Amino acid sequence: MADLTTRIGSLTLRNPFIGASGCFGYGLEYAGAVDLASLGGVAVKGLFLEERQGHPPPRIVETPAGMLNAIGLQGIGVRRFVAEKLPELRRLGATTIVNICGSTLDEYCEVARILSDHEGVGAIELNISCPNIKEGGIQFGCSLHGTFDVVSGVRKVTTLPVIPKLTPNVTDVASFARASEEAGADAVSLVNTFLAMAIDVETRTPKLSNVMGGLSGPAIRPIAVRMVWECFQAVKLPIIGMGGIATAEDAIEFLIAGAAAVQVGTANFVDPFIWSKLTSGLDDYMQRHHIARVADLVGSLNIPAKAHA
Amino acid sequence: MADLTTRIGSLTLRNPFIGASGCFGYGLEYAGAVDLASLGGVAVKGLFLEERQGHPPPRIVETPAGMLNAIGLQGIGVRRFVAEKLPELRRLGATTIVNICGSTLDEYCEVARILSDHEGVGAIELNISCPNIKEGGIQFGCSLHGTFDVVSGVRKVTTLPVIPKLTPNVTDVASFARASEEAGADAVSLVNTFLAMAIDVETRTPKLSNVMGGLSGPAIRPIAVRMVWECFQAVKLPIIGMGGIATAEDAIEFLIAGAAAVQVGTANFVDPFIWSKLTSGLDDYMQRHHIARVADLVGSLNIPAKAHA
Amino acid sequence: MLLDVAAEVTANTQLSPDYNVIALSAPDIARVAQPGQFVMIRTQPGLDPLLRRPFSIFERLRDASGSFTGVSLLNKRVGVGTSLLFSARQGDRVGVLGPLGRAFVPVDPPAEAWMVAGGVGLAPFVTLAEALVERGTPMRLFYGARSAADLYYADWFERLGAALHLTTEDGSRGDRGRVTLPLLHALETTPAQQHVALYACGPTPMMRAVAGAAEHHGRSVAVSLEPVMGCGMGGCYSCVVPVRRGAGRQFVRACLEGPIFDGQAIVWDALGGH
Amino acid sequence: MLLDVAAEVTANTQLSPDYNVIALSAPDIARVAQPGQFVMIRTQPGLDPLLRRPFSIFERLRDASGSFTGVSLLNKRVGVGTSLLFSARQGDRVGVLGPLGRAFVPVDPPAEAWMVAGGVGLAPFVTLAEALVERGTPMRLFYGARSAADLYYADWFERLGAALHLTTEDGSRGDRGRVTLPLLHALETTPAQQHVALYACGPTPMMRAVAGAAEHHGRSVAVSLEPVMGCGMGGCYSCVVPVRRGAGRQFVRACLEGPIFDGQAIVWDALGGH
Ligand SMILES: Cc1cc2nc3c(=O)[nH]c(=O)nc-3n(C[C@H](O)[C@H](O)[C@H](O)COP(=O)(O)OP(=O)(O)OC[C@H]3O[C@@H](n4cnc5c(N)ncnc54)[C@H](O)[C@@H]3O)c2cc1C
Ligand SMILES: Cc1cc2nc3c(=O)[nH]c(=O)nc-3n(C[C@H](O)[C@H](O)[C@H](O)COP(=O)(O)OP(=O)(O)OC[C@H]3O[C@@H](n4cnc5c(N)ncnc54)[C@H](O)[C@@H]3O)c2cc1C
Ligand SMILES: Cc1cc2nc3c(=O)[nH]c(=O)nc-3n(C[C@H](O)[C@H](O)[C@H](O)COP(=O)(O)O)c2cc1C
Ligand SMILES: Cc1cc2nc3c(=O)[nH]c(=O)nc-3n(C[C@H](O)[C@H](O)[C@H](O)COP(=O)(O)O)c2cc1C
Ligand code: FES
Ligand code: FES
Repeated sequence: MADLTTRIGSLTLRNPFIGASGCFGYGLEYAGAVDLASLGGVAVKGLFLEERQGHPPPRIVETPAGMLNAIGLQGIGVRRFVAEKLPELRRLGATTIVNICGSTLDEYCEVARILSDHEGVGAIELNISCPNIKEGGIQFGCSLHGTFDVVSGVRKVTTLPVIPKLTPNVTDVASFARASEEAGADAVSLVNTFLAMAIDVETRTPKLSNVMGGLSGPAIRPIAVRMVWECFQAVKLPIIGMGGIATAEDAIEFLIAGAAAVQVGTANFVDPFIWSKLTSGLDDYMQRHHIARVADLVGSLNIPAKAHA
Repeated sequence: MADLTTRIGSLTLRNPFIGASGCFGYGLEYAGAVDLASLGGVAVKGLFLEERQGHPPPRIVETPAGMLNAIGLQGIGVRRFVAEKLPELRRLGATTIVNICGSTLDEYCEVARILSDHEGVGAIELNISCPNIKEGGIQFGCSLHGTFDVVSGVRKVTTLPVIPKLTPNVTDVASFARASEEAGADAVSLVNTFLAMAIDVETRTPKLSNVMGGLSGPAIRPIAVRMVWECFQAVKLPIIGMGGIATAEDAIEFLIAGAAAVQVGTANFVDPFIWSKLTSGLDDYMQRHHIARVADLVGSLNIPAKAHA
Repeated sequence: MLLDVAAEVTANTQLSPDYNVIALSAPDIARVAQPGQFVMIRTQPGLDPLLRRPFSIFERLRDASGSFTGVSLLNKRVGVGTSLLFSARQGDRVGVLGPLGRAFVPVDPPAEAWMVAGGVGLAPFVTLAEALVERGTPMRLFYGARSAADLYYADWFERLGAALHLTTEDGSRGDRGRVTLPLLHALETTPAQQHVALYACGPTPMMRAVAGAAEHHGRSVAVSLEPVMGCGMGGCYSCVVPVRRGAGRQFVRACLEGPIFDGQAIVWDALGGH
Repeated sequence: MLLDVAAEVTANTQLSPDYNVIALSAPDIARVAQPGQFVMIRTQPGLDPLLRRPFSIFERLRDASGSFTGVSLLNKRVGVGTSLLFSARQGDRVGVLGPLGRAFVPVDPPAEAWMVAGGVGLAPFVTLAEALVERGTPMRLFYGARSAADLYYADWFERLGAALHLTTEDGSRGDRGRVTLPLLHALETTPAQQHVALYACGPTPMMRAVAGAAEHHGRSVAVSLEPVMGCGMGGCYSCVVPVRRGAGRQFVRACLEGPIFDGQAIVWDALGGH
């Protein structure tokens, strides 16, 4: 068995595989399918300060090799989370990454503060990239200043690792990674979903009640891998990569592109038993290629000189 | 039979279906599969002033519901095109849209001038969005000023319809449609491919010789539809929509989102006989829904008031 | 106990141009399945289609010796996934994840159990009927379809001892019209002191009508809803249904708190989707 | 004449754990196919896999009365598309687009035709051999594989009158080692005035070696290359092969100007991909 541990700032993960935020409930929903302690981490559904109803259905629609979602960040709010979910996650030995949202900078900070006061939070993932709600922080995530402000603001109020989650809906994602680094982030995670839409041609109405939604799944993987590679070249921060990972080979592609860990979302819907396949697949690969540690794989892409260009 | 004609500025197309640039050779390659005169138009492979070798293979790689390409704009150059290809395209009754590239603003203008001097060019599509070559105009396509300059520059040297082709690799594609409109474009076409990459995990090298390539095919359709809808709300210009169209229903989705015509690229590789299926599918749909003219379908998306939001 | 089985298709019986019953070898799922529970089906390997599709467990299959061999699905062809299941061949493999969701609560005698099924909505009632028979609970099946040819398994229910109230849109069998007609009649002619538990599955308008009629007559009704489901496990929040909570209402996940709901608790006006 | 046929799989003969011959009912394509031409195969409906896969036409199938019934492919399982073809079942349908590409030019007697095949590279030679037999051209088949079990159809060529020069990596049949060994020997022992046309298909290193040997002995060789092909029709420029043009070289589309090329014209150093 190769050494699958990987480090995200001060946090050491058992392996690089993390349940993606919004695709893994609060983690506990999957305790019957997988031992949460066997995962690298569990990124819980995005949390605001207060409870949220989210958008009316239909909230998802399948698209070629992907899906659109516009859940609208339905959630129980951070206070109920720390009271009702966090203790159980601790008991089960999960490494919990809490994905947080805010309508204002203050809300991000307040949510972060509350989380910092409780045992069992491994890291805070700043959702500044949800494409589905106006006040979902996307106005922060699409502006370099906004990104800098949220990250540095939250940085001040917590000692937990702070991981801004970047949107792919920008011209130059690497610049947002840089802004995050300058603002004191411990890592960056990418990508969130691509803003997209689907139309019912019979009714000529949008298929989602929210009109637009976020595209996820294997369809987006080649774009996400490119963005991870761009960020890897731009910053020293550890990167949590995601976007369409459905097999160990897909995950390895992200590691080679520069991700120190990966999140798996949509594929977990299709196969909630995917996690053991991912770890054993990575282990096999590393042994076959005589790679001792995940760190030796991270960013190991080599680009041949263009022989006949 | 419904009236399938549609207008792109001064140009009237027999139907909304155009062979996408770079996916249809110089059109003539497909004369054996489809009567070119039965198409709405033929957008030929991107042309520089001079011949180009393009990138070494491998130039494409299949991805989930899509493909990456980094052809590198191999081409015969505009002079050989007007001499060797254009006359035959005319003879076959094709409505020819010439996709042009330039390393400099002057080159775009020179290519446009040469085309304007020849009979049989229906419109000029400005490729300012090829992600695969540094000098492929992407530096124009990713900057609002660059876009404005190329469009207004070419506008001055030709009376042919000028159609800048927009890149999706930007934060706000609608602003590029606006810049094109202000610069005097007759229409805009979108989307070009999404910058992406794929890695061979066994060799840990990129699967494309060019490292990165452009993602096309059904995978990107929901993002492309969203961008067409955004542009439709932003400008009065006719829009040529594309990105992952593989069925008549897909094409209708673009028309409803605001496209006056569509291009089909990757799907033509899979089914070179797709064109009659597209036209008959659209005709059936329009008759079933009692839609007399394509114009009545364009941008007809209706967004229900959020009942229970 | 959650299972994911790469089940072999052991039989595919086409009942009509768009209905079929597909038998899947998944004994372990059959063993633990409760009435009205569902499974998430991966109709084909690969990425097209990508997501699983939810299906009620139709029958729990047994061999001659009575031990479980698998489950069957009553499938109606409406799109890509159900078309693949419709044309599946013996020996094909489909992924079966389950059993999932809350089960029906079968009533005990002297209460009567009335099942109201519209079209493919019959699916969850075979397992329920078997549970009711064990308890000796008197059963009625109100069952509506397009025409006689679409009233599948009616005779099976009759053999089990259920009183049948059949309707067809074309009147080719039973009463002509909606299944709610005989139901309303029965509700009106049944003395209030006779305890009756209603169970309904079918098109949303039908279930809504049944819930309304039941409420009017002071009867409870358990409805089996069919929202779009991305995961079936509580992970995605796609399957939410609006239910009354105190004064207001709340979106709850049908895959966890349903698909069986108290019909009176549903805010039908806000129930979008399917 | 280009055709796209939704062909039924009429037979699938598995020759080994990774080789099979799949028969497709596409009479019209069989009728017009020339030696060494290829087809683009859509292995399955839907979007996974998305692109067609190129395959040499292996056999042109005839019924008892001698009229064409379809084509067969010699398939080697290497990835998703070829795996689907490997496990395809009778009655399945696959899309067959073709025939495509330039054909072999069969030589006439007294010239001899030498075919050099490595593994699945045998595929284009059945149709070539039939054309050569019609002309009465003397044939030799140099054919290398992993082991005896992988030397498919060798006896078929022998019955057709071809002189066999077989090699296997494990020596289980014919000479042990590379197929280029007997070829080199034959080239050396054949008098220069005997006109010989070489045809080669197989792994790129093999074809390159054959081209080198042929050049060394002043013989021409037609190679059948296997670049990745996105469309097979000249639309995408993905399949380019570097060929000498005057002083320099040029990327030409293998689907239009190939897949058969003059081995001497290829710039082997610049031939990437497969
Ligand atoms: C708990 C539950 C039990 C069900 N039991 C049965 C059953 O026993 N027999 C049966 O034939 N059908 C049943 N359905 C409906 C069945 O899931 C859909 O018909 C099926 O998902 C359609 O998939 P498709 O690919 O053919 O259609 P498509 O339109 O191609 O599917 C596109 C997307 O919409 C979803 N979708 C489309 N129609 C429905 C629908 N009516 N309900 C939920 N999701 C839908 C699909 O799951 C998929 O995600 C059940 C649904 C639920 C929620
Ligand atoms: C003109 C021509 C004739 C051929 N004839 C035969 C034949 O008779 N029998 C046979 O078994 N194979 C033949 N091949 C090779 C065959 O096309 C590939 O093995 C096949 O495309 C692999 O597809 P896959 O999905 O199994 O592999 P994957 O690796 O999953 O395919 C991924 C992509 O790479 C391409 N690709 C992968 N390997 C090759 C390859 N060796 N050559 C070209 N493209 C490749 C695929 O087409 C696809 O686009 C031929 C190729 C060409 C160009
Ligand atoms: C249904 C759904 C809900 C999601 N909710 C959130 C969320 O609350 N917060 C967040 O940061 N990302 C959310 N995401 C994005 C995922 O975490 C992930 O970034 C994206 O889906 C790409 O990964 P994938 O292709 O593996 O799904 C959601 C994605 C889906 C599909
Ligand atoms: C192989 C290939 C080559 C392309 N070459 C060009 C080109 O030369 N000029 C251009 O503007 N777009 C080019 N494109 C982009 C297409 O015209 C189209 O914008 C894109 O593929 C999306 O459409 P699709 O999903 O239908 O293929 C190319 C696309 C592919 C797949
Ligand atoms: S289907 Fe995903 S939460 Fe219910
Ligand atoms: S395969 Fe597309 S040009 Fe040759």
